[in-house]
Formats: sequence, C-alpha cells, structure tokens
Amino acid sequence: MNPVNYLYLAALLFTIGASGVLIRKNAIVLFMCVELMLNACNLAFVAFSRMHGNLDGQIIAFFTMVVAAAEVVVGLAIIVSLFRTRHSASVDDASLMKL
Amino acid sequence: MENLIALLIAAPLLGAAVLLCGGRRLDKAGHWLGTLFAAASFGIGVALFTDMLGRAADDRTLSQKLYTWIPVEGFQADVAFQLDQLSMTFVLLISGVGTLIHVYSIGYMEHDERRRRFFGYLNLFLAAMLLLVLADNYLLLYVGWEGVGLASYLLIGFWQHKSSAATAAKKAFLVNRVGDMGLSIAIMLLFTTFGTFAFGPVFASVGNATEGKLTAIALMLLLAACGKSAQVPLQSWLGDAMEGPTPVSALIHAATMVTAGVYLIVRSAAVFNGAPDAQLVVTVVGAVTLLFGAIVGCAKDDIKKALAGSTMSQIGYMILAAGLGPIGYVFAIMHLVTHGFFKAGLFLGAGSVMHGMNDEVDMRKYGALRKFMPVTFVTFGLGYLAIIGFPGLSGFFSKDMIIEAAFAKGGTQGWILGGVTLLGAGITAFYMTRVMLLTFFGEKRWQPDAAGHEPHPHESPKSMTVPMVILAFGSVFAGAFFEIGERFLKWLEPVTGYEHGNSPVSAMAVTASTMVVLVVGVGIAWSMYGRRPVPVLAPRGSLLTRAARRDLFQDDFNHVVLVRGGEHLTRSLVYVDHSLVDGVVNGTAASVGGLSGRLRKLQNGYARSYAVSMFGGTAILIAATLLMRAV
Amino acid sequence: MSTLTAAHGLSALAAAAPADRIPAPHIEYAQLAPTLIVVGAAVLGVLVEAFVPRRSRYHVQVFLAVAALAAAFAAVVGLAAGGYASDKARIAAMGAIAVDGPALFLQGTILLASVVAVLTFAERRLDPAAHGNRVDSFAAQAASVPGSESEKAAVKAGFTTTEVFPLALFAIAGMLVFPAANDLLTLFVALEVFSLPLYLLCAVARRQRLMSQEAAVKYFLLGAFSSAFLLFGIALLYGYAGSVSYAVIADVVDGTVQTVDPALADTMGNDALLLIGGALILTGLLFKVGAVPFHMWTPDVYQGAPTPVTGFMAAATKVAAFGALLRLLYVVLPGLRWDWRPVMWGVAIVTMLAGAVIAVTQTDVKRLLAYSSIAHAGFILAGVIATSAQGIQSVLFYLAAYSFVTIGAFAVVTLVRDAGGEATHLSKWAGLGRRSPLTAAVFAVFLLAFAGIPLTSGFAGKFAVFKAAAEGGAGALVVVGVISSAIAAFFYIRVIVLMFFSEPKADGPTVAVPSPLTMTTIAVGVAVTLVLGLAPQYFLDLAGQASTFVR
Amino acid sequence: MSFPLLTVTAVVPAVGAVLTAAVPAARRTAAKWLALLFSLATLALAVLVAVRFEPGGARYQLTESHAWIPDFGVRYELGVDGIGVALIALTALLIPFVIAAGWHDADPLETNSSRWRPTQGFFALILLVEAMVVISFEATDVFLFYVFFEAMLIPMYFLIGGFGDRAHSGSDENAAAQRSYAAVKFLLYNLAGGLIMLAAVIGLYVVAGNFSLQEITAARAAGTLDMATNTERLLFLGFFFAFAVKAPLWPLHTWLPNAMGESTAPVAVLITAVVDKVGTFAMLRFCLGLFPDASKWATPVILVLALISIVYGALLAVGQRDIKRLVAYASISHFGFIILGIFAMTSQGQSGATLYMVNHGLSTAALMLVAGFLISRRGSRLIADYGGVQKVAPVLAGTFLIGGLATLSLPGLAPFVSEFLVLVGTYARYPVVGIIATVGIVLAALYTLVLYQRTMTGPVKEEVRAMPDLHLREMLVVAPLIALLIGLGVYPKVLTDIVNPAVEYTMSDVKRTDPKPEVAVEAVPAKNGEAAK
Repeated sequence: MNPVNYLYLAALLFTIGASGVLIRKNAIVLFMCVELMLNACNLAFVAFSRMHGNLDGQIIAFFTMVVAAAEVVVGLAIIVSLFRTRHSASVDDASLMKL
Repeated sequence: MENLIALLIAAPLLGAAVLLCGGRRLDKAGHWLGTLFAAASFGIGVALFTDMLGRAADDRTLSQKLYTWIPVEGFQADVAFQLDQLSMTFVLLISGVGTLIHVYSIGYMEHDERRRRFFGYLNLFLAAMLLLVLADNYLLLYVGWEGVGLASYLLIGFWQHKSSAATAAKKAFLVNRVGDMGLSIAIMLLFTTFGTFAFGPVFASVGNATEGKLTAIALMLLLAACGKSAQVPLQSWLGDAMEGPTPVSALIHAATMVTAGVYLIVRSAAVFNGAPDAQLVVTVVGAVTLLFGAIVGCAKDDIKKALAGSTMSQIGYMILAAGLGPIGYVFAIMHLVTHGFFKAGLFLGAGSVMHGMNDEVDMRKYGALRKFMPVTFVTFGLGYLAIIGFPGLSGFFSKDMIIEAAFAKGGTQGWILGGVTLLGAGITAFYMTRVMLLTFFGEKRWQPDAAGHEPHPHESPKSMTVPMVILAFGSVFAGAFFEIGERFLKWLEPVTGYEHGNSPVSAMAVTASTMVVLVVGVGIAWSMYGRRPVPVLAPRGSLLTRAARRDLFQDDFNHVVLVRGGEHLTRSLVYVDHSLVDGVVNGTAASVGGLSGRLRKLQNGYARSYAVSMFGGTAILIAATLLMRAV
Repeated sequence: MSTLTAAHGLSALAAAAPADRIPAPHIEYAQLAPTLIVVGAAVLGVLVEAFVPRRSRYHVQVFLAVAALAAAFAAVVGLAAGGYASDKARIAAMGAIAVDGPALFLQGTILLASVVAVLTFAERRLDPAAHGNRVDSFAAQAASVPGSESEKAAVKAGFTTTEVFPLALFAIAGMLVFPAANDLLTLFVALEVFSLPLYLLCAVARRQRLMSQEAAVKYFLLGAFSSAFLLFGIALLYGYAGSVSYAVIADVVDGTVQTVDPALADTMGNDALLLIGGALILTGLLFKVGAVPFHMWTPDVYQGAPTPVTGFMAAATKVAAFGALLRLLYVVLPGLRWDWRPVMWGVAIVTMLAGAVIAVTQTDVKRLLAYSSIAHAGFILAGVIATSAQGIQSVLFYLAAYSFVTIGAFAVVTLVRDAGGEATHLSKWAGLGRRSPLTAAVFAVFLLAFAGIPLTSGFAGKFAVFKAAAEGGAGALVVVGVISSAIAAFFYIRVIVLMFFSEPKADGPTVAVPSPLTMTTIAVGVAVTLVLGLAPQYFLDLAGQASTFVR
Repeated sequence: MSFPLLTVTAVVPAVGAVLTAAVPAARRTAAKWLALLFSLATLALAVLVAVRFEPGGARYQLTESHAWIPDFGVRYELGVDGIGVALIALTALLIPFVIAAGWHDADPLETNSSRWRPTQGFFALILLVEAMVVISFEATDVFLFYVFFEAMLIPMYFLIGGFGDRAHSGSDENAAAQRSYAAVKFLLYNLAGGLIMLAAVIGLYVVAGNFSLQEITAARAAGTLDMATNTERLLFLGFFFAFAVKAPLWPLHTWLPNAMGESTAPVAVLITAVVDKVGTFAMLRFCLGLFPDASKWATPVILVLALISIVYGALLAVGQRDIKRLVAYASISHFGFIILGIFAMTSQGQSGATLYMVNHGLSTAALMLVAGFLISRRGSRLIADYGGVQKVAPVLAGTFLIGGLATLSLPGLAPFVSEFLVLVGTYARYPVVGIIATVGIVLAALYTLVLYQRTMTGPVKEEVRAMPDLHLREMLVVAPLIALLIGLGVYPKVLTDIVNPAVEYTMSDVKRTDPKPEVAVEAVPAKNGEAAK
C-alpha cells in the first residue's frame, strides 16, 4: 500500500486529536487527545522513515514515546492535584485568572 | 559740544532711576530732585542752543554716536543722536515746559503720598521724549516713541486705585500699540528698501526708491503718528487719558507727547515729499481730526475733556500743515510750539481751578470763578485769547500761517483745506469761549462734592501760579517773536525746507476772514452761554451735541466691534483649544484604552479558548506561508 | 545526550549490517561541559532529596545549585576563551549539538540569569516564619490539598519543597541545550526537558495555591498542545529532507545536497511538506516565545506561578526559545527566507501592538509585566527578522539586557506584601514611593528600562534591534515598534504615577526587608540595567563576536 | 588632551544632584544650600565657557571627542558654537534663581514619614535637569543629543508631578489628580515626539552611517552624502515633530498650559525658560544642519504654524482665568516668534531667534517667578481673586509690571531687540508673514496689561489687604533678572557678537543669503554721517 496513505491517516489522527483538545472539557480526555496527536506524529515518522529507507524516523518514534511517558507523569501529577483541590477535572472550572 | 547731547537725556533718566529705585527715604526730597534733573536738562539745552546760534545756518547739525546697538549683518542699529534745529526746538520746548510743569506739580501733588514716584515718572517721560526727538535713526526713535507711551501709561494710570484710570491707561497704551505697529512696519520697509533706517542715508537716497515704496513707508509712519497724536481713527484714547493728574495732561497730552506725530512727519519730510498720495492722506486725516476734535470740544462739560478735544483739533491743524509739504512744515512746528505754550497754560489753569473746586471737573458746576482765583483767570484768559487766535497773540500768527498755507496748496484741494481750517478756527473760538464763560463768568453753580464739602474756591499756591504766568507770557509773545522777521522760518528752513507756494487769496484776505469767523464763533458762544443762565444739569441737546458728547460714537464702535468681538473670539478659541486641539489627543488615548478593554475580553480564562487561538494562529501561519509561496 | 548519540549509532548500524560490534559514539565531553555539569548537579539534587536529612536539604540544594551554575558558567567562559565561540566553533556530539558563538553567548546569559533567579528561589525572609520555620515561596508539600489537614501538618512539620532546585536545574539543562540543538530531535527533547520541570514549578506556590495549580494546568496543556504541533512539524521536515539534522535539511532546502536518492528526490519536490513543517515548528517556538497569537498562556501563567519562578521563566525561557528560533531560521531555513519573513513580519507587528495595547488596562502587576514581556517579544522578533549578523547581535544583546531587568522586576514584586502574601494588585501599590522610596525607585528604574528610556539597558537594546531591522530593510517594523513603544510607555508611566504621585492607602502593603539573596538579585538587575545603558559597547562586542552560527 | 571644560560643566550639576539627594532627611536646609552652591559653580563654569569661546574662531569650539558605542556609530562628541554658548549661559544663569525662588516649595507638608525626602529630591531633580539640558546644548553627536533630549523628560516629569502648586486653580477637581494628569500629559507628548524622532535617528544612521553632526553637515554641504528627497523629508519631519512638541508649536502645545499651571512657579520657569529651549535650539542646529533642503521644503507650512502659534497663543492668553496658564499661552505665542525667526532663514531672523530664546528665558522667569510670589501669598492662581495689589505691595507690583513689559517686548528691554530682529528678518523674506506677525505685539500688550490691570490696579480686594511686599530673598531673585533684561536691552552686542558667526554657519548650511536692499544708498552729504555706517 502506498505509504502516503499512512501520512493521510497521521494527518487525520492529528486533526482529530487537535479538535479533541479544542472541544473536550475534561482535563484527562484533553490530555489523551494530546497523546493522540503525538501518536499521529509517530505514525508520520515511521511512514517517512519507511519512505526514505533510513531508521531515524523509527528511532525518533521511540524517543517520542519516552517523552510522552514523561509528559504523562508530570501531566497527571498536575491534573490529579488540581482534581483533588477542586473535585473536578474540568479545565473550564479552572478559570480564576482571566482578562 | 556734541558730547552734551547724551547728557540731555541722561539727566532726567538718572533722575527717574534715582527716584524710582530710591525708595521711601527719598519721599521728602523726591520732588525737588525731579525738578532739579529736569531743570538741568533744560540748562544743557539752552547751552547747546546758544552754541548752535553761534554757528552758520548750514553747520548747525550736531551728531553723537554712543555705541553700536544691534549689529546683525546688514542690520546695523546705533545708539546715536542728531541735534539739528528741529530737534533743538523740541528739546527747548520739552525741557522748558517740562521743568515748569515739574514746578507746578510740586504744589499740585502736595497731598499725594506717592508724589516721589510721580516725579520719577515725569523724569522718565522727559528722558524718553528727548530720546525720541534726538535719535538719529528710526529704531532708536522707536525706543523713545514707546518710552513716552510707557510714561504716559504710568501717568494716566497714576491713580490706579480708580478703575477708570487704570482702564484709561490701558486703552491709551493699546491704541498707541496699533500705531507702533505702523512704525515698526515702516522700519522694516525702510530696512528692506534701503538696507538702513538711519535718517541721514535714508533721506539722502529717497530718490532711488520707487514712489510706491515711499508711499507705503509714509502711510505706515502716518499710522504711527495717528496713534501717538490722537488723530482719527486712533484718537479715542486721548479723552480718557484725562483721568491722569492735570499736570500730566498739560505736559504729555497737550504740549509735548501728542505732538510727536507731527515731529515724525516733519522729520520724515524727505520721504513724504516723495509720496504725494501719502501727503494727501495726511492732510485729509488732519482736516477730519481738526473738525472732529473741535466738535467734540464743543459738547463736553468736563473741562479737561473739552480741552482734550481742542488739543486733538489743534494737532489736526499741525498734521494738516505737515501734510502740505514744504509749504507747511515750518508752520506746523511753529503752531506746535505756540500751542505748547497756551495749551499747557490752559491745562494748568484748569488744574488750578479743579484744585480750588475739590477736583470738580464739570464746568456746569463752576461759574463766576474770576473773582476767586484772579491769577488763574488772567493766565487762563490769555491762553484763551491765544488759542482762538486773537490778533497779536501767538495763536493768531501760527494758526493764520497754517490757514494761508492750506490755501496756498492750490487747486480745489487748497480751497477745501483752507475752508476747513477756517471753519475750525470758528469752532475753536466757539468752544473755547464756552469754556471761558462756563468757568469764570455767570453766577456760581457750585455743588457740594461726594463727601458733601462745599467748595471754597481759592487761588493756588505760588508753585502753581508762577509756571502759569510764565506760560501765559509765552502764549502772548511767542507768536509775534517767531513771526517778526520770519525768525522761525529762517531757523527751521535748513532742515525742513520751505517753499512759499502760490495762494489764490492774499494773506490779508485770509487774516480778515479768520477775524470774521472768530467773531462769529465767540458771538454764538456768548449768546448761548453768556446771556442766559446755564443749567447745572446738561440739557438733552441736539442730536449732534449728544453724538459729540459720546465722541461721535467712536468708542461705542470700538466697544461693539473690537471689545465684544474680541471677547467672543477669545472665548470660542479657549473652547476650541480645550475641546478640539486637546480633545483629539485625549480622544486617541481614550480609544486605545477602549480597544485594550475590548481585546482584554479575549483573555477569558478558559484554557480551551487559548488553545483555539493557538490552533487558529497555526492555521493562519500555514496558510500565510503557503500563500507567500503561491504569489 | 548519550541516548541521542546512541540513536545515531543505531542508524549508522542500520547502514552497516551485519554488526559484530557497536561503534562507540564520539562525544566531546569538554565542549558539552556546561550542560553536563548542570545535568549532573540536577541528578545529584534528586539524590540529595532522597538521602540528605530534611533540615539540611535546603542548604545543600542551594549550595549545589549555585555551585553547579557557577561552574557551568565558568565552563562556558572557558569555551568562549578557547575560541569555540569563533574560529573553533563546531558541531559536537555527532551532529546533535552546536558549540558556537550564539550557543555559548545564550548559555552564558541563561546561566547568569539562572543564578540570580535561583537566589530568589532560596529567599526565606519574606513570609513570616510558620511555627518557627523560615519559609520560602513554595508550598510546604505540593501534594497536599490546599487548606487540608495534611497541608497544615506539613507546614507544622516545617516541610519545604526543596525539590524546586533540582527541577530548576533540569529546566536549565534543557534551556542550555535548546539554543544549541543542531538536529530537530534534540530540539524536541530539549524543549520537553525544560518545559516539564517548569510545569511543575508553576504548581508549587505557597500562597494562592489554586491559582498556582490552575496556572500549571493551563501551561501544561497548552504546552503539550504546542509541542505536539512542533513534533508534527519535525515529522514533516523529516519527511521532506529524510533527516532531522539541521545541516542536511538546510542543504536539501538550498538544493545543494550531494546524494539524492529517488525517495528524497520525490519528497524534495513536495514543498508543502517543507512549508507546513516549517510553519508548525515556528508555531512551537513562537509559543515558548510568547508571540501573538500564541501568547494567551503567558498572562495567566505569569500571574499564577510563584513569583520567583515567573521571573525565571520570563527571562530564561525567552532566551532559550529565541536562541532556538534564531538557529532554526538562520541555519535551517535561510533558503526559505522569502517565505517566512513576511509571515514573521505579521507576527512581530501583531505581537508588539497587541502586547502594548492590552497591557494598558491591566490591574495586576504580574499580568502587566506578562503583557509587557509579550510586547518585548515583538521587539526582539523585529531584530530576528533583520536576517543579518547585526540582527543576531542585536537579539543576543537585547535578550541579555531584558532577562536581568525582568528577573529584577519580579524580585521587587516579591517584596511588596500584605496579609495575603504578595500584593500584586496595582491599587495596592499606590503611594509606595512615599512609604519606601528606595524600593519604588528601583522598580521605577526597571519600568523605565522596559519603556526603553535612554541611559537604561532597555533603550540600548531597543535601539540595537530597531537599527538592525531598519538596516535589514524593515523600516515599517521600526515605525510600528516606535508606536507601540509609545503606547507601552503609557502603562509603565501609570505605575510610576501610582507609586509616586498618589497618596498611600491606609491599609496599603508593607515592603518586606529581604535577605542578601534577593538583594543581590535586585542589585545585579539594577547594575546590569545601568551598565548596559551607559556603556553597552563591551557587551555589544561580545554579542557581535558571537553572532555567527556554525553549520 | 586639553581640560574637558564642557564635560565638567555638565557633570558638576549632576554630581550636585547626587550629593543633594544623599543629604539626610532632617538636614533639609543643608540640601538647599548645597544645591544652590552647585548651581552657582555651574554658572561659574558656564561663564568660563563663554570666556574661553572665541567668536571669530572655529564653528565648534572646546570640542571633545571619544568613542562611546562604535557599534551604533556613536561618539561622545561635545562642542559649542555661539548659539550653544548663549543657551548654556542662560541655563546656568537661571537655575540658581529657580532654586532660590523655590526655596520653600518642596518643604514637606507632613513631617511624619522620615524616609520620604521631598526637599532633597526637588533640588536634586532640578540640578539633574540642568545637567541634561547643558549636555544636550553641547552635544554634536545626534545620538548623544537624543539620549539626553529624551532622558531629561524623566526628572522633569517627577518635578511636575511630584511637586505641584499648592494654590487652588478654581476648578473643583482635586489638585493631585490634575497634577499627575499634567505630568503624564507632559511625558507622553514628549515621549511620543521623542520616539518618532528615534525612528528618524535610526533612519539617519541607515542613510549616513554615523551620527556626527559635523561630519554629516559637512558631507551634506559638500554634496558627498546625498539623501533621496523623500527620505530627507521624512527624516526631517521625524526630527521636527519631536522639537515642535518640545518647543511647543501649535497644535502640539496643549501640554504646556497644564504643565506650567500645575507645577510650582520655579518648575514652570524650568520648563518654559530652559527645557523648551532645547527644542528650538535643536531645530536650529539639527533640522537645518542635517536636512537643509527638507527644511526649505517645509518652511511655508512651518511659517504658517508659527504664525498661528503667535496669534492663537496670544488670544488664548487673553482668555485665561489662571495667571500661570496665561503666562504659558504667552510663551506659546513667543515660541511662535522664535520658530518664525529660525525658518525665515535670514541672519536677522536667526540671530533674533537665538536672542529671543535667551530673552524669553529671562522675561518669563521674571514674570513667572513674581507671579509665583504673588500666588504663594494669596494661595490662588485665579486672576479674579486679586485686585489693587500695587497699593499694598508696590515693589511686587512694580517688578511684576517690568516682567510684563518685558513680555510685551517694550523697547529698551531685551526682548524688544530679539523680537524686532525676528520681525525684520522675517519681513525681509516673507513680507506678508512679517506684517501678520506684528499683530502679535498688539495682542501681547493686550494680555499683559489686562493681567496687570486685573491683579494689581483698581480698588484693593479684602483678601490682599494684608499681603506683604517682596522680602529680601525674593528681591534677590528678581532684581538681577530685571537688571539683565535692561542690560541686554541696552547693550545686546555682547550676545550678538558671539551668536552672529554661528548664525552665518547655519545660513551657509542651508545655502541661503540675506535678501539685498532694493536700492543703493547714497553717501550722506551732511556731517551727521556716522549713523550711515
């Protein structure tokens, strides 16, 4: 199958993730959407790596996973502490600071 | 010898400095010092005069350069003086009459606690006036010109606690400033035309300038003259100027300062000779003012205002004469001098009367004063006879000369001017007789003053009467002295030039007709004020009378057009400045604030809307990049 | 780093199969010393948290951090002196890291700024002591729920979050790599390495913890969001050039690449990959820079984060991010100049104006400074756009000048306190000049520097960037910049009016007397502001010598 | 290297500022004397500058030149021409009077706050302003000039906003608000002007490659440095805008009445008599020197604006109810004259303009300071609150009158010389403009005499009946000013001699020569010929 299709898929996933970030309220879901975007990137990397016939893309994909994992650690820590304080994971509730 | 010239000015200037800066400790001796400095100036004047007589007629011009005043490239102004016969005449008149009036003031201002300052101002005036007549270039003349303006401002407003006085002073200064505009523009014109504004070079090279230029310069000079000499249309200030102490009116607003305009024109003879149209305008101004002043003089019940009207009219004569060109210059100056004597005398007389009548000025509240103040009566009477031109007295000669010269102008112009001067002579006779009758004849019409004191008329102290007597002498004999052997003519002719002109009517005829109008004028006056008693309250009077009382509505015009108009203008401008000019700026600031307030709302605190802006921003960024490539 | 070089080793391996042994990657430890020192210190810091008893942790951590930063700075100076900033500039770590003028200059700036910032982290005299324990501006126990029993207990026990120091060190390490990164993967990793600790640091304020946590959440989510964009951009560029190495991509963009295999030829033809990829990477960097329209996190985060952290972020992050931006635009995408310059023009203009205009109506000091930092980002972008050596020089200088003013300003903000901690609402600053003239005067100096009044570093920097922009043919930018400076002047002046010309309020805040730590920070800030304002030449020279990128 | 006289002249007041500011709060009087001492020292140095300056010599003298910021093409270049000398002298001369006049203006109302030291600040700021003004008169490097041109706004701003006039202005808004409004307005107006100039300064660098006034001027004259017409015009406008705000020229003037109205009289003098002069000075030195062609191109418009300033300012002065605002509007009118003289581009016009700067400084100082003494006695700035003062305080009234007469440029006083030179210089090239401008002298008389009449003459108002006359300190402030006004009116040569050469250089910068007289002048026959020369 033409590797370009994987790119289209990656783009699609990325867009879905992005729009998810824009429309979902729950911080966790929001965060999952970001992860989805990262995975879309991974897919793109792998696809390109295949196209170019070098392994850099695939290796970068591994790095991305590591980074994503690190992000999860930090992110969840923050979100959980927020949740424990406010008893809500909705990002829209966290709007003390505005204007 | 010429080094004395500066001293002429220095003496009174020093006096002014000493008196004004001296402070209270000089209050005792102030008036004597002032008089002394004035007298000193007069003395130097006399010395120079005798020296001048000693020399040949063509070698009588002295000049003294003190230092270079304003040097900027082509623009070179010196502080330098020029003393020729014309200046000499004025020097003697100014310092002479000035000294007399200083003496007079010693008595007149006796009870004023600010007498020292009064004398300081008088000295200041003398200095400025002498500078005016001695300057050898127009810019320096300008300094004297404004200097006398300042002195007159200070002296008119000397009794500042009276609002009327302060206002009158301000008015005088402002109206004069309008005239000064003329003088400064004239100087600019001279500078651009000749590259200099010193008398000598300018007069030497008027021939090279176009008549148009000369006319412009001449007209500007005339404007200046109108301001200083209270000629129509700038005459309105002189009447109000009578708010000042009477000696001031006598010295400044009768004898000397107001005649500066005449000096200016005669001094600039060369320029005017090159500009016939301007000369015509001068004569017209003179003629109009002559009648204007005379008519006003007829209607005023305030003795000083009546005299002021007369002054205006007499100066009208001089200006007219000066406008006639070489035919008239000499006689203009001659009348100026004689007028200096008798008008000063008349004012001092009036002052003496007021002195005796609790400063009452309304002639209708005088009457029958001749018995109570004989000296005043006699001196005033002589002055009266002199001004109406009673044969043999000085006014007779000088005015007669002007009338002849007016006719000698020739042509219809000559006839008209001559007629006007004659008519003026008649009216003069009328209003002066009126003043005379109202003041000294008839029965008492005295009224208690505001404080309720009955006036107890009494003769004034020696310090006041002596100057009056001296001036009376002048009024009687000056004319004859000048006229016999045409002394005055020979004296001034080298400076002003002279041509006899060709009068259509003989001198005798002129003299005769003047006599006639004189008699008629006196007769009418007597029939109106001599025969029947005079009402204390002025009757409503004819339309002309009422108009004349209001200075022929000239002030009302000023008030409506200039004062009211100006007030509206400034008020609206203040509004514009605040609302428009400032408003625009504040508006911009406000709009930025408004914009800021609106943009702030975008920062609504919701993380997701921030994400939206990022997402949108990215989209735009990508689109833009692609677009850049596309185009 | 090691992981990264391993990556290249692996790719090399893939080239040369079958493998009997793994070629050891070649690492120039000396040239990477600054970063390595900081990373090592950070790791040590973690161990300290684990093993050193609580009462002495604070001192150990502070000492460790300051010592490490100082040592790293010394290393930077050594490298620069060794000529690595000019003739010996090179690519290190198998193409991952560039050691050249801009990198060293920016690393030096970041390290110095970090030193003074860490000093404010360590400040413990401002808040009243709780239960006899001196407290700093960080939560006793970030994990405990605000206002809960556990928090009270933690406070009583005198806990303090000394983890902030290793966190800061990790962030600094990331920042050091960021402007030196010479391939896109390193760029991405460095970005995350310095972002993640910052997210945490935002969350651990002692006072107003709700706002602090909110700030952290916003920063984290938006940050992750933007890094996703960045990563996708990297993917696309990788797809375009078949490599993530700056040099290779640059060659491909210029078309000067030597070996073109068919796949590469195929993707090379596809400019959309290049343009969209470049735009996405720009997005990621502009987010960190705080340029409009990627700025919206800035005010909230600056306001919510603990003020020392805000100062640190505002200064160091900007330096690192602009460094990376410069390298990207000058090394990777110079061939694309005619595509990105107009776009950056737009961004710069919008950023300058929006930052200045919105700041006019702010009522909170920290938010005000946030918006002013946005406006300043705009000014610096004007210098970036110059695309000339002067441009680089001016940006480097501006960053150095700006970071110290910023840290100083935020340090002053920590001093003005009332019952509820820092009194950041402007209304409370009324009449401060009467109460404590010195503090107000110092803050006024910083404000004037922000406003770019002559004789302050702000003016020198502004002049430098505008001059570079004008010479670069961006005269219009200068005019816009001048206009927005005029608008910006308005609100800086407003604060001064407030401090000096309005009567002090009865219940106004008091000015705490800080320990030598904060005093040093402020003093350094003032000193740098004035020195760079009066005699900037020496530093201009430094920046000038450091203004060539290695490729 | 010779003794850096110019630097020292600028540094001394700066040092004085620092020391004054450092005086402890309690030792208020010491601070005052210290400030006065340093201002006098500066005056001495300024006199030394004037003495060391040879009118016939090089264009810029006592020059100093050191590298400052090579990367910006900026040098620390100082040098004075006649114009600079005159204005430095004026500045150094006025500051001691400003300090002496403001002796008690900054005494703290409440003594409770010990750390707050307004007095020290007040006098330190004044000295700081002096230092900056002096150096901007000396700078021959555009950038150097710009730096201090901008920087001096800050101390001025604190002087206006921090030490307001305590007299009530009639309007019921609270004084503090009005004051800070005035201060902010002052700062934003000038800052905006300055920033626009900054753009032009950068532009100039891009075009010329350095900032040295002498080099650029020389290159312009030699034609080796040619700017595109539009570039030059834009740069000119950038510079001129800043100077026109500072000067101020209609319609950029509205900050001045607020600033002068709200600040104390001495500060008002500092603004209008000293700081604003930098604007007109810079027009003469920088606009004409750097952009001769553009200057000529813009002349018609500028002349019209100047005319408007003259008439408009005078009319608004007539309409004011507040003494200090009246003086402010009068100053606007006078600045109109100065700008008129500068752009008439004749020797008389420009020499006149320079003299005008000095004389206006002296006359406004005299008038404003006396007005300040008056206001401080009655505690009101409203003209309507006064009347008959001359009766109770004759000396005050007298000095006030002399100040007023100087303002209406009465012949014999210094301003007359400059005003007439400006008029004649303008008329020589633009007759109509010259004639319209003369209207200004009538209006000047109007607002001055109206002010004098309303405040000093007429029946004595109850509130002023107990008003004391000028006391010694005040007399010591006013007397020298009056003496100078008279002295420079009688013998202005001392100024013209040093100013004229500088003006000639400026004229050659713009390649203009005075119009020749229309007709030849004949030799004078009589012996009264000295006057002809």
